[in-house]
Amino acid sequence: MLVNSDQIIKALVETLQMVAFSLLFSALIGIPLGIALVVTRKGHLLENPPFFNTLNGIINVLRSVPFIILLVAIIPITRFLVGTSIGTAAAVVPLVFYAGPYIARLVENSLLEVDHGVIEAAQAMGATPWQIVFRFILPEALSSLILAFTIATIGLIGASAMAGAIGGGGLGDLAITYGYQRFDTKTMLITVGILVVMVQGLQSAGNIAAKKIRRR
Amino acid sequence: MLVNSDQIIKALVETLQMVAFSLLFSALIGIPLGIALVVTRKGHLLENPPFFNTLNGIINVLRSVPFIILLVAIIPITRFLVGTSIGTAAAVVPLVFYAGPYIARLVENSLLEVDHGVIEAAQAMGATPWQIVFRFILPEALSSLILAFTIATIGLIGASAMAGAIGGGGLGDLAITYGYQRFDTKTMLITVGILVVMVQGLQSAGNIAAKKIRRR
Amino acid sequence: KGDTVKVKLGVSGTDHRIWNFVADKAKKEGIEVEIVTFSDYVQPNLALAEGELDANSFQTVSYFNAFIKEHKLDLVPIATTQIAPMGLYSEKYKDVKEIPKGGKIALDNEATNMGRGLALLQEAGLIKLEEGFNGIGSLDKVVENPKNLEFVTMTAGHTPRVMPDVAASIVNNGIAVDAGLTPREDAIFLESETATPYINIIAVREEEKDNKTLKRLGELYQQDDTKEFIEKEYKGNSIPTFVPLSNIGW
Amino acid sequence: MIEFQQVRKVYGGGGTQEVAALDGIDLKIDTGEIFGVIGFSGAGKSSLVRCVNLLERPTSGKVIVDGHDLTALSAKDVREIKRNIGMVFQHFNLLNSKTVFANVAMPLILAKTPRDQIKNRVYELLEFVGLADKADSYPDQLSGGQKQRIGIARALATQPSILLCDEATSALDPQTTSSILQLLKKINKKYNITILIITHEMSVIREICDRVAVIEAGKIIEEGSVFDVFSSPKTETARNFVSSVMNDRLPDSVKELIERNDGLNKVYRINFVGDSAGKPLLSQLAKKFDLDVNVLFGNITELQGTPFGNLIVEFQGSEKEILRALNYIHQQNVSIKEVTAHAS
Amino acid sequence: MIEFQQVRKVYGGGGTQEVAALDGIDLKIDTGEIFGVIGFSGAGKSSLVRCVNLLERPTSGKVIVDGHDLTALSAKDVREIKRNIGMVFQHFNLLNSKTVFANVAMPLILAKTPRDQIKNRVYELLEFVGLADKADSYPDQLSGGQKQRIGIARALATQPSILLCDEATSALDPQTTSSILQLLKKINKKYNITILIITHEMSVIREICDRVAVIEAGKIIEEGSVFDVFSSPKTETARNFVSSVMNDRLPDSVKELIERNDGLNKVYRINFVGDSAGKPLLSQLAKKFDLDVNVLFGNITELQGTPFGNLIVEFQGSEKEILRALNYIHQQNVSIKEVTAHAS
Ligand SMILES: Nc1ncnc2c1ncn2[C@@H]1O[C@H](COP(=O)(O)OP(=O)(O)OP(=O)(O)O)[C@@H](O)[C@H]1O
Ligand SMILES: Nc1ncnc2c1ncn2[C@@H]1O[C@H](COP(=O)(O)OP(=O)(O)OP(=O)(O)O)[C@@H](O)[C@H]1O
Ligand SMILES: [Mg+2]
Ligand SMILES: [Mg+2]
Repeated sequence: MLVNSDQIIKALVETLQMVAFSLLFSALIGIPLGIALVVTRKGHLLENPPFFNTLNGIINVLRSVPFIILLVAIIPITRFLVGTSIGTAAAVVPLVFYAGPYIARLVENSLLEVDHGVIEAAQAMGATPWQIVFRFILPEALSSLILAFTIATIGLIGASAMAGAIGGGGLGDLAITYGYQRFDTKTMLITVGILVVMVQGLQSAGNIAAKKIRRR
Repeated sequence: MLVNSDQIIKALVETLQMVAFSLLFSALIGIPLGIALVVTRKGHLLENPPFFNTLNGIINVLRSVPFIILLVAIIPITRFLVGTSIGTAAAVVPLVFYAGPYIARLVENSLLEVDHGVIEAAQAMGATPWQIVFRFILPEALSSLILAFTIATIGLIGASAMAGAIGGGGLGDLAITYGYQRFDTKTMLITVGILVVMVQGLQSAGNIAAKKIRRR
Repeated sequence: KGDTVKVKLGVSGTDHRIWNFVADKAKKEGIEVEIVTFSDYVQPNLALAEGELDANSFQTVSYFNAFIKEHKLDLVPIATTQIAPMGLYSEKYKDVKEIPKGGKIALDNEATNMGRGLALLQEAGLIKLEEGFNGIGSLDKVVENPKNLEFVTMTAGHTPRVMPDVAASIVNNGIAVDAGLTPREDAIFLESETATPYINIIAVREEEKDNKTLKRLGELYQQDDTKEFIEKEYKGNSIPTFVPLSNIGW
Repeated sequence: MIEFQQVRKVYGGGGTQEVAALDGIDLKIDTGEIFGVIGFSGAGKSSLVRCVNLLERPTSGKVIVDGHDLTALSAKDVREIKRNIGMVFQHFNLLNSKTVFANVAMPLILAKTPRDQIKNRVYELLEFVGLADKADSYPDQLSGGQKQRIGIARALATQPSILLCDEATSALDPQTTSSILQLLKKINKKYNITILIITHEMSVIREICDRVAVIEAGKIIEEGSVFDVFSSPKTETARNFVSSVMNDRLPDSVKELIERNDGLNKVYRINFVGDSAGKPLLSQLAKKFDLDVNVLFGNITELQGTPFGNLIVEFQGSEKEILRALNYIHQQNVSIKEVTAHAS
Repeated sequence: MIEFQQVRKVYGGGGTQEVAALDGIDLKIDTGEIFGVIGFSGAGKSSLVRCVNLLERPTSGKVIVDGHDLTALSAKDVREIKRNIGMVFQHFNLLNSKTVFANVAMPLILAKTPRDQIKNRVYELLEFVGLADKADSYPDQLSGGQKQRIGIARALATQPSILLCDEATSALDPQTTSSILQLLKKINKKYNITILIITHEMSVIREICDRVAVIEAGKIIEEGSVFDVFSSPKTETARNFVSSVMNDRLPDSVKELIERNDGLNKVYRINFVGDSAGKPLLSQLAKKFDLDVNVLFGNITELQGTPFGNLIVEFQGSEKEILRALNYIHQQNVSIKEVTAHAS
């Protein structure tokens, strides 16, 4: 084995940092975007076709660009935001650009499934669009949202491996550089093993939480 | 520009082939798995915790492995299935391994949102689990499924760019190898532009179809 | 005219210029070269060993040696091609000596390239590697690091892009050229031209090492017009290096 | 006050079939009134009530609430008005993700009511609808009628000045219905709130409405005080609705009796309205004339405090005596009509 | 035949509060019978009916359908039995993604009925529920009552031998209700199908049921033929339900009259059952005794072909005469009871 346990622990910490921070920021960006995609579409609360089309388009563009290219394309932004384009912190920026629009789509899909009757009840109470979203639509979609976020987080873990490509480090990077490029099967197995445990834990937590909340 | 239009057209065709075939096969795998994840969970039609846990676990493992590692790990399978481990056809296999479990999760999330009353109506009619799934749950979830598949297909386009690692070719690979590795901005812009158009078209089609089907 | 013979040749990256030139020559002799492009350095060797390729041409002999040893592959080189000197580049400093204590050095994370980079840094007097360094890079091979440099590893394509964020980057030749750098002028330190481990080769399966077609391909590569083509196209940033295999230890 | 001016609501179009659910509605509901709307299934009742809080935007025409033309107001102003309108939905529309407590509390939360006040108010409402013990349950743990009661509690939470009830008691048993209607009447009296009740149950109309409109195929075909509509329905539809609670359709046994009429007895329908019900008419007939009066069937009830009803009676006696008796009855200002085999 | 043996159904547990929705139900419904179940909201009616097709699995006890203990059968056998059971859901449970036609056709499709037969049958059913013109609409384009009618059509599609109706007419106006009930009665007669009707509307029970059970807090508290329960309800709950249709609660005007009793008049409730209603009792009283009889309020109707009702009458006359009259009435085998200010 070419790596020692310290390196693995360091990589684990890096992965956790990358995923946690990028999840946080992409949720902060993706949730409002997803909400906006829902409420500005035709026939909805704040119908606004130009806004919807623009937003929809931007998200599509971001979703079209292969990750590695996205990573390079936004280096100036990354540098502006974190002061450098390398390292774990810098990896968070492209991950957010990758996961933000992705989460927006997942959120959009979940929110569209909310029963229209509930929204009508909210409108009848004179709730503001803001209240309708936060007091009615989001709580009603919560269970589906949790599963969507589980899916997105696992996707982020995968993407974080690629972010290792720019010196972000992390378990995925360790698996690739040692396991894949240096044929260090043991390192690969260990790192992938840790990833599997993480994903398994995450998915189980997501399932349990979603089940608890889903009132059916 | 380092590439000519023939190369771009070839890459476009490769991308379309890769995405179309891998979408086809991952849907063929992902939909049944997604259905199985729903109906075998606790309290559902064909409750079967051991089966559910096994399936859930396998999907988690596949979802945990970074794509590039997955690509290598399944080379024997690829070779067995397509007779070679390189080229566009060979790229389809790891893409299916990547997208199949992913689609399963998206399908799972969509199906779980189907109104329980409809399932009860089906049960009361004496429908078989098979009929319940195909005649009731899937049609009711169709609109959400369409959006889920739109999300998955766009994800596949992104992943197909990585398939360049095994000589799969395609637009994403062209963008990466020329745009990224060779600093050929023009090629990158053209290829990404084509990808954007593809994604935009796909998403619009998805939105329209989902809206048409969503009876709300 | 006899039947054309097909040869499947694996390359990595996108630069087929030389091979397109060679393939044109080969075609006239009834050899049809199909170039298969890979975007990484692992698959072309594995595919060759499995018989899915007839030859590949993308790697240095050093990488090749390490790879076949690790994987116990029966591959052999049949000809040398060129050498592309790796360099140390910096946006901030004009000389190696100016690199400050604790400065960051961007390095390709791929094993042999990293080894090559570390060797370059040793040559530049920045660090010292362990006794009998085998050219396979990993950071624990560094035994002395007086400036306490921090090494940041990443994919090769990224090393020129992060130059604003680091003290200096070690950049592969091909990538440096594509990134708009001129190794001979811009590098603050360049690999010596005789770095034999980094001579590139054409590799084939052992049992085919006497295959006439493949041998002929090597010969076509080593002809003078190819040499002129390379020198003209690459303006000295890629140096045709046609030496006997024995020079590189085969 | 709620006023409809030439309101039309057309669903569909653009490919799908057009349905004119409301077809030129003119209606005025005064402040403090309890107004009922009846009509067959699909007549347009829900569409009508949903126009009052703009859940459906009228295709044309105006809906004026408290002097404001809703369709002309800004979204913000409309919201302001809606805050003052409570609505009980036909399909409940509860939040499945929230407890019963949170569902009822929702309008109060939206209105930024202080927390402790919310708690008191919600328990008061739940107590009233008899579901205080279900405060922590979720809607999917409730029976149909329980859900409906939560919907009612929610609509009342903010003490709105207008209450819209779309089949608010359709899932409730008579007692629960009655207690809910009593409450509505009480708050109507106490706070002078306007209540618009959509229902297909005439008993609901009878129990609490002041005025009633009959809607059919998107048009108001009859309108008037409950007493007028019940005592003299002008349209066939209204008559049908009235008879559903007045129980004045002849049962088969009576029909048979009429059919095998032997000439010696005749069957009459006597309508009592107001005072006339108070007079011992039947016994006086028996005393004054040589005939027997037999009550076959019928119903005397009270409508808005006035006795009201009809009886199907059989007069047994000679034709002459019966004629004399009829004469007498006419003098008493009581409406009487012979029932033949072919009329109902 | 449907038989419940000591059926208990407990919801919740494991953290949440336990609710015993059914608490030891014993019930036998014969083949070809129309059986009604009434009860307050939340009494357990839906839970009861949902046990018949195992939508709820009893916590304990047995549900026996056509001789098979459902809880002991394999899933496949249960499905086989369910194919023969139609169900109308309280909340309709239509497929939103399918047209009205497809919704009604669904049970036929499941049963692999040939395509052209499906078409005929579905249009026949839609015609019947009055919605043939909505065949291509989607459920979200329907009114509440229209949805319910689709649910009814769907339940009848395969001509099941058992029909379960959970508040199948709660969203329908009286006429539509009546026509649906007539249809149920017709198919019951024609195909001898067993119908279990859950309702809170006593008028539904009165109109078509043979027998009725009253459920309260998960227990059957009364059971009997419709006639028996209507004419002599044994429990307070049954009495309440009966009075909801029999209109026998005293209106305020009558109560006032009783309260300001001046001693000269007395108010009685006379119950007519069967033949006694056919006699000209009141007029004979007037003739035979020196008193005036005034019908204040009341109701005579027909129950399963038998006249049945009660009248609140006022006797005006001397105490002696009234006593004599009462005596006479008792001899006629008619039940009479004085109404005092404190009894209802
Ligand atoms: N899934 C559930 N979890 C917990 N409690 C439940 C559940 N379903 C029903 N209950 C409770 O069981 C009792 C009986 O419910 P049921 O639905 O059988 O009543 P019902 O007689 O049909 O009433 P309604 O006329 O209002 O429809 C109610 O108190 C209800 O709250
Ligand atoms: N969204 C819609 N799209 C198309 N048609 C509709 C829509 N909503 C209602 N309709 C139609 O409009 C008519 C009136 O519907 P509405 O819901 O107002 O009836 P209703 O009087 O409330 O009936 P019910 O008593 O059955 O609830 C019906 O024929 C119905 O099919
Ligand atoms: Mg309605
Ligand atoms: Mg119920």
